[in-house]
Amino acid sequence: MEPSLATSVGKMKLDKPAMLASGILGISLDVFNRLYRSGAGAVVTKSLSSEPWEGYPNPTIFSVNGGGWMNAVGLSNPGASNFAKMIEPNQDVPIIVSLVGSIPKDFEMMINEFKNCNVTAFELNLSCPHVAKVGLEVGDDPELVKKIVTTVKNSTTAPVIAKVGLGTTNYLNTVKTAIDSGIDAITAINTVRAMAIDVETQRPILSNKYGGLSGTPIKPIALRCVYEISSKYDIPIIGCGGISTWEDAIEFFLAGASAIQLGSAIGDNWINVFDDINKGVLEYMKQKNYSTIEEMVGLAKKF
Amino acid sequence: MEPSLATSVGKMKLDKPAMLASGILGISLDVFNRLYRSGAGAVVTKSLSSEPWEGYPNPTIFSVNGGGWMNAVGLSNPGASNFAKMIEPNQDVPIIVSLVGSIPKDFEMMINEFKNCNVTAFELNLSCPHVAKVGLEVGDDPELVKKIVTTVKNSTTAPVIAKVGLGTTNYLNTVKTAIDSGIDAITAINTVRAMAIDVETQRPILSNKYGGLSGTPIKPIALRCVYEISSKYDIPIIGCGGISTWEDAIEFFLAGASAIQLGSAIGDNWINVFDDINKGVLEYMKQKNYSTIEEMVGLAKKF
Amino acid sequence: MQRNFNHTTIVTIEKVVDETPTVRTLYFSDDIMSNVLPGQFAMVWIPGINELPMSVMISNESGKAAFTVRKHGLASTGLFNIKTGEKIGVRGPYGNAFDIKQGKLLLVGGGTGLVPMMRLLTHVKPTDDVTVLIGAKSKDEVFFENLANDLLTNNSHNVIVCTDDGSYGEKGFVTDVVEKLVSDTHFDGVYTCGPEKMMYKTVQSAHSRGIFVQASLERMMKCGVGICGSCCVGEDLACKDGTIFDGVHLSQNKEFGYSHRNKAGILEDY
Amino acid sequence: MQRNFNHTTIVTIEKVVDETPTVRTLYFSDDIMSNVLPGQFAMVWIPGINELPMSVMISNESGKAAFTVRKHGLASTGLFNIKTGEKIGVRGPYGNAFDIKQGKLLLVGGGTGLVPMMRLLTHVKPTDDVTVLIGAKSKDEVFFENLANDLLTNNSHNVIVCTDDGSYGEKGFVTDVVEKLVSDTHFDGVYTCGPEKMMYKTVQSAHSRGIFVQASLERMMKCGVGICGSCCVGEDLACKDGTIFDGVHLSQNKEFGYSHRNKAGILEDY
Ligand SMILES: Cc1cc2nc3c(=O)[nH]c(=O)nc-3n(C[C@H](O)[C@H](O)[C@H](O)COP(=O)(O)OP(=O)(O)OC[C@H]3O[C@@H](n4cnc5c(N)ncnc54)[C@H](O)[C@@H]3O)c2cc1C
Ligand SMILES: Cc1cc2nc3c(=O)[nH]c(=O)nc-3n(C[C@H](O)[C@H](O)[C@H](O)COP(=O)(O)OP(=O)(O)OC[C@H]3O[C@@H](n4cnc5c(N)ncnc54)[C@H](O)[C@@H]3O)c2cc1C
Ligand SMILES: Cc1cc2nc3c(=O)[nH]c(=O)nc-3n(C[C@H](O)[C@H](O)[C@H](O)COP(=O)(O)O)c2cc1C
Ligand SMILES: Cc1cc2nc3c(=O)[nH]c(=O)nc-3n(C[C@H](O)[C@H](O)[C@H](O)COP(=O)(O)O)c2cc1C
Ligand code: FES
Ligand code: FES
Repeated sequence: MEPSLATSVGKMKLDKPAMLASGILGISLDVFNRLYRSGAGAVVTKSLSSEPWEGYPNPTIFSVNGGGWMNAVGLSNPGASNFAKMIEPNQDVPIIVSLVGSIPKDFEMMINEFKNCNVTAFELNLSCPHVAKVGLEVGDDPELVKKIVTTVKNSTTAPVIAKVGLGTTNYLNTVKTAIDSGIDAITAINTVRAMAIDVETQRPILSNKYGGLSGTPIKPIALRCVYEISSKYDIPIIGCGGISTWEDAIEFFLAGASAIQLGSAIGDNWINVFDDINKGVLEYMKQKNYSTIEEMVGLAKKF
Repeated sequence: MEPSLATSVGKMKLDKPAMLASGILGISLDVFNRLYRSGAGAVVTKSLSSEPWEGYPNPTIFSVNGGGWMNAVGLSNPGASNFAKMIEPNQDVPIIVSLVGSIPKDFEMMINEFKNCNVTAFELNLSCPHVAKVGLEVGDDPELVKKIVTTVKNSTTAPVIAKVGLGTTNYLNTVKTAIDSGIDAITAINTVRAMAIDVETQRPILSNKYGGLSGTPIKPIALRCVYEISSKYDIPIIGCGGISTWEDAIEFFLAGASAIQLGSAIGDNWINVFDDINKGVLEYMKQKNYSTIEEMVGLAKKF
Repeated sequence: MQRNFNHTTIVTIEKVVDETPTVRTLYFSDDIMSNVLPGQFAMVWIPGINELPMSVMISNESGKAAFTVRKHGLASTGLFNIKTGEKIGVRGPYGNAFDIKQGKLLLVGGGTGLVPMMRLLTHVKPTDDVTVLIGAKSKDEVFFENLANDLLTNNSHNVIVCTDDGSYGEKGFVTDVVEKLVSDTHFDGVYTCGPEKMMYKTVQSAHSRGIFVQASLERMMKCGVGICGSCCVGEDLACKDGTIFDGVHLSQNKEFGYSHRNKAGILEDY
Repeated sequence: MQRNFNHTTIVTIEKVVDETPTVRTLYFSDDIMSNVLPGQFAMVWIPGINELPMSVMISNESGKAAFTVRKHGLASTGLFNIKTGEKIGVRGPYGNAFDIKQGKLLLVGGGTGLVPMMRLLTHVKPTDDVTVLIGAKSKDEVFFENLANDLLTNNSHNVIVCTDDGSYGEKGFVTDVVEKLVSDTHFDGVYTCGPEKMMYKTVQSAHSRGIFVQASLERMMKCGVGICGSCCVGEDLACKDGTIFDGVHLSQNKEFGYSHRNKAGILEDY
């Protein structure tokens, strides 16, 4: 029997295990459709805020000499309300709506905007490393995480995912707080706070100076986080960070992720990366005689 | 006038700005001599403990697909006493002795072992990410950092450097505690906790499972740490993490480092990396009309 | 170290030429940028100010390239004000290239949309018959007319300028001339770059008559490499799938000619 | 994706051959390992157990290679016990290669030190006159004698076995035979790999007579790539500067023949 690429992250079911990560190409329904057709199991939207944000001036993204990408887009987004209207026609695409905010009420209001939309899940961005008062500054504050997760869980029946990253506290505590507050799954990890300086002009390259490192450089770091979380807690995990090949995907499954997200790989290899990963994973499953993704999840933990 | 590569890190004076980082090739005086002749401004020893340690079984080091190196050597070292005897004959080489331990007394005893040695400085490893009870587990505990730094400062007149890394608390607090306790300089950063899994055998590759990521992948992270520290505190900084070219070196100077350390680049380009960096930095200084390294330190902060 | 095309390379501006009171061309040396394909663009960093997509302008000196910029908002004005000896950053080239047909060609450019047209002219065959249509509001906004004529000395050619106010060349909209030309003559290829309404009408005129036509689209571009999504036009990403699209494709795109996204990603009508 | 030589590649053991009660050869397919230079080694991962440096053994089938391992401590016993169908990891090849002279050659190997000697034999010219000295404690520890003879069928050659107890071949230490041979005859090249005392005497015998000699050094190796420092021999790093050094170099090295470092990096006498 042909193995199946279907996977479930808690109660969230996906046809394919690789999703588009938040913030990458994620502002238009037409593009979501295209990515879904090209093999993504789901798409995560850009992180939406209660008001539209222009984000930082350029340069906001560039490729790092030596590998990977750095960005400080500054969470530019059309705002939850505009965005919700745009995706209202959506029927087919599993869309995970990523939200960013500073207080529980922000999240509650935004979720309300999506009441007429076909939303597969909400992902709470508790981990953007380069915008003040949101993202990591929220994720690093356990009391706030608790309030936000609780509020969000009371505002929707859809699965709610917390996206964590490396901040100034132990991210494992954020994971624990989120779990205790009823979160359905964890996405790990966001970009890692970083910087690059141009030696000719002697300036930080990004207009925001600090940005987030993504892509291949952070893969080994993301993988250890998934392994750490899955070794410590019993919660569905979505692995994210530097995934660009099917081998990377398998590594994350073995470490304990039930599904994965990718962003930077699109900058390196364009959107056929989904199809390439799907094919490679399927081939691997045949060789190893697995019929479902689930069978491999967490296998590396037994050593 | 030919620019000078000499630099000072607080009261520590160096002829050249690039040092060998701790743990790399750092177990024999003969090799230190060779590295010094090949252009290193100083060499940092492997982190020494009060007793000899065999370290973890192999695999302890490998090269990461996609760039960089991962290691969990487990701080194998001959112990402070054996090591001190070995370097007693040293005359010429600026040797920075790296120490690792769990309690203040460990450090005090070790420093005592070096009383007959020509030691340029001591570096306290508060940041190894993969050995229990030492390294990061110490660095993440402010009370302990305070006690250790205070004890060490009372045990020696040589400059004392604290080496920090990304742990489970805010490393900037460790920096602050170290400064408040009288530290002379900060080295940032150590390796970043990471993992790799072999998809064929489905096992973590390192015998210790978790290891530390070094080399190009961590450069943008290390650079932001140097920039963060130098923006916040007035303390001499030694930049470390992924430096392999003269441009990298300049980036770290511009971010606020007065000197640099490198390790992984030796695995990639062998020991002529020191000479290459020295030449490139000199060329840059000529072009930009600097006569000393000091003139560039921290320039990127003005933006 | 091999050059990373996606990482900014710093170049020094060597010469600045005023084309009109609001348009300048800034020349610099860079082998890679000097050899881009017609239609390709670069991301141009104006240190401390912004980074913008810019079509790569030709230079008549080998190993050199240029940007021709119209002073508009903060970013483009920042670039416009760069002086000889100052530094900017470039990364790329990005985007696809015009598919250059042979025979009778029509190039329709407005404003800085003429930049890729000039490079296209350096790629035509001596046997091609080339018509260049230059649109501008008024006389003092006309530029590159001489350059177009110079580039076409060896060709049977015709450079026509239209100004909205009739202060120079023909009076009226360039798109009216296009409609007239394509209804009179068969062209083997029509190429356009400039204001979207101009391109939209040009594409309609040509495509409805079965003439091969390509337009180079402008959208908000933050990354230039297909990551940020800011440049989407329907399901296409202008930076990665384009910037050049042909009439067949464009006639199916519901946003082309009608709407584009602003800096926050909100769809706005033209 | 291009193979990263420094990252482990998993291979499956296809055949296991017992050479002696304590020495086995494990064969596997791998193009890169099948073509290493004589003297080069690999880092061999025995999953769940350890990773060890191993000289790469030849195979008579193309595209294949092998490791010949003596069961000793935990790690080598782990490798020794790998069965057909089981997997190990290999990275490399690492280290430099023997500089193979032409003419009269002498190869001196002890135990698994014979492994690089066998590959060296596949590189000799038909015109070379080759003497191979094999040292072993006793009869049942002798291996690769037939293989050496087979590899040299087209050469003028001589394979001499010495056992310490005289249970097979000549009785006595291989180094005594070396001393005798080099004092009688001029050799164009002497090559040795095996216990360090054996190599030390061999190097002395040859080098003192101005004969070109190379030895392949064994040291504790954790990384194999010149990072960890565990393999240092004086100021040399065996994995990176060697493992092969010539007589001129070795006669200046104060650690060769006398001391090596243990797992903690402490210098110990042989
Ligand atoms: C592929 C491409 C090639 C281009 N080539 C040229 C050229 O050769 N010469 C030239 O003068 N201009 C060119 N432009 C336009 C240029 O990038 C700017 O859009 C224009 O200069 C106005 O920028 P501003 O920031 O000064 O205006 P602002 O006042 O900041 O913004 C005005 C409008 O300009 C547009 N804009 C601003 N920033 C960007 C951006 N990063 N990407 C795209 N649009 C933006 C938006 O529509 C915005 O609403 C090109 C654009 C693209 C997409
Ligand atoms: C370049 C090179 C090529 C080699 N080729 C072969 C070969 O083809 N066949 C073969 O059987 N052996 C070979 N060896 C030796 C082999 O690597 C081991 O040293 C030996 O098998 C004993 O290992 P052990 O762990 O079982 O012994 P243990 O009982 O664990 O250790 C005994 C001693 O073995 C040595 N040793 C242990 N681990 C290592 C290590 N990682 N690197 C180097 N020495 C170590 C140390 O001297 C140690 O004290 C080679 C060694 C080197 C350096
Ligand atoms: C340009 C860009 C924008 C991003 N924007 C967001 C965002 O809005 N919200 C979020 O949670 N993560 C955002 N991220 C982080 C990614 O979702 C992802 O966590 C990270 O890039 C690591 O995955 P990758 O290595 O596959 O890119 C962004 C990343 C990039 C490169
Ligand atoms: C094999 C290896 C061993 C290391 N051992 C130590 C150590 O003993 N003490 C320490 O402070 N840092 C140790 N480090 C960290 C390095 O000193 C350095 O901080 C890190 O590798 C980042 O620099 P790089 O990217 O130039 O290698 C080790 C790194 C490597 C790769
Ligand atoms: S400009 Fe970012 S996707 Fe096109
Ligand atoms: S084995 Fe690590 S340096 Fe040689």
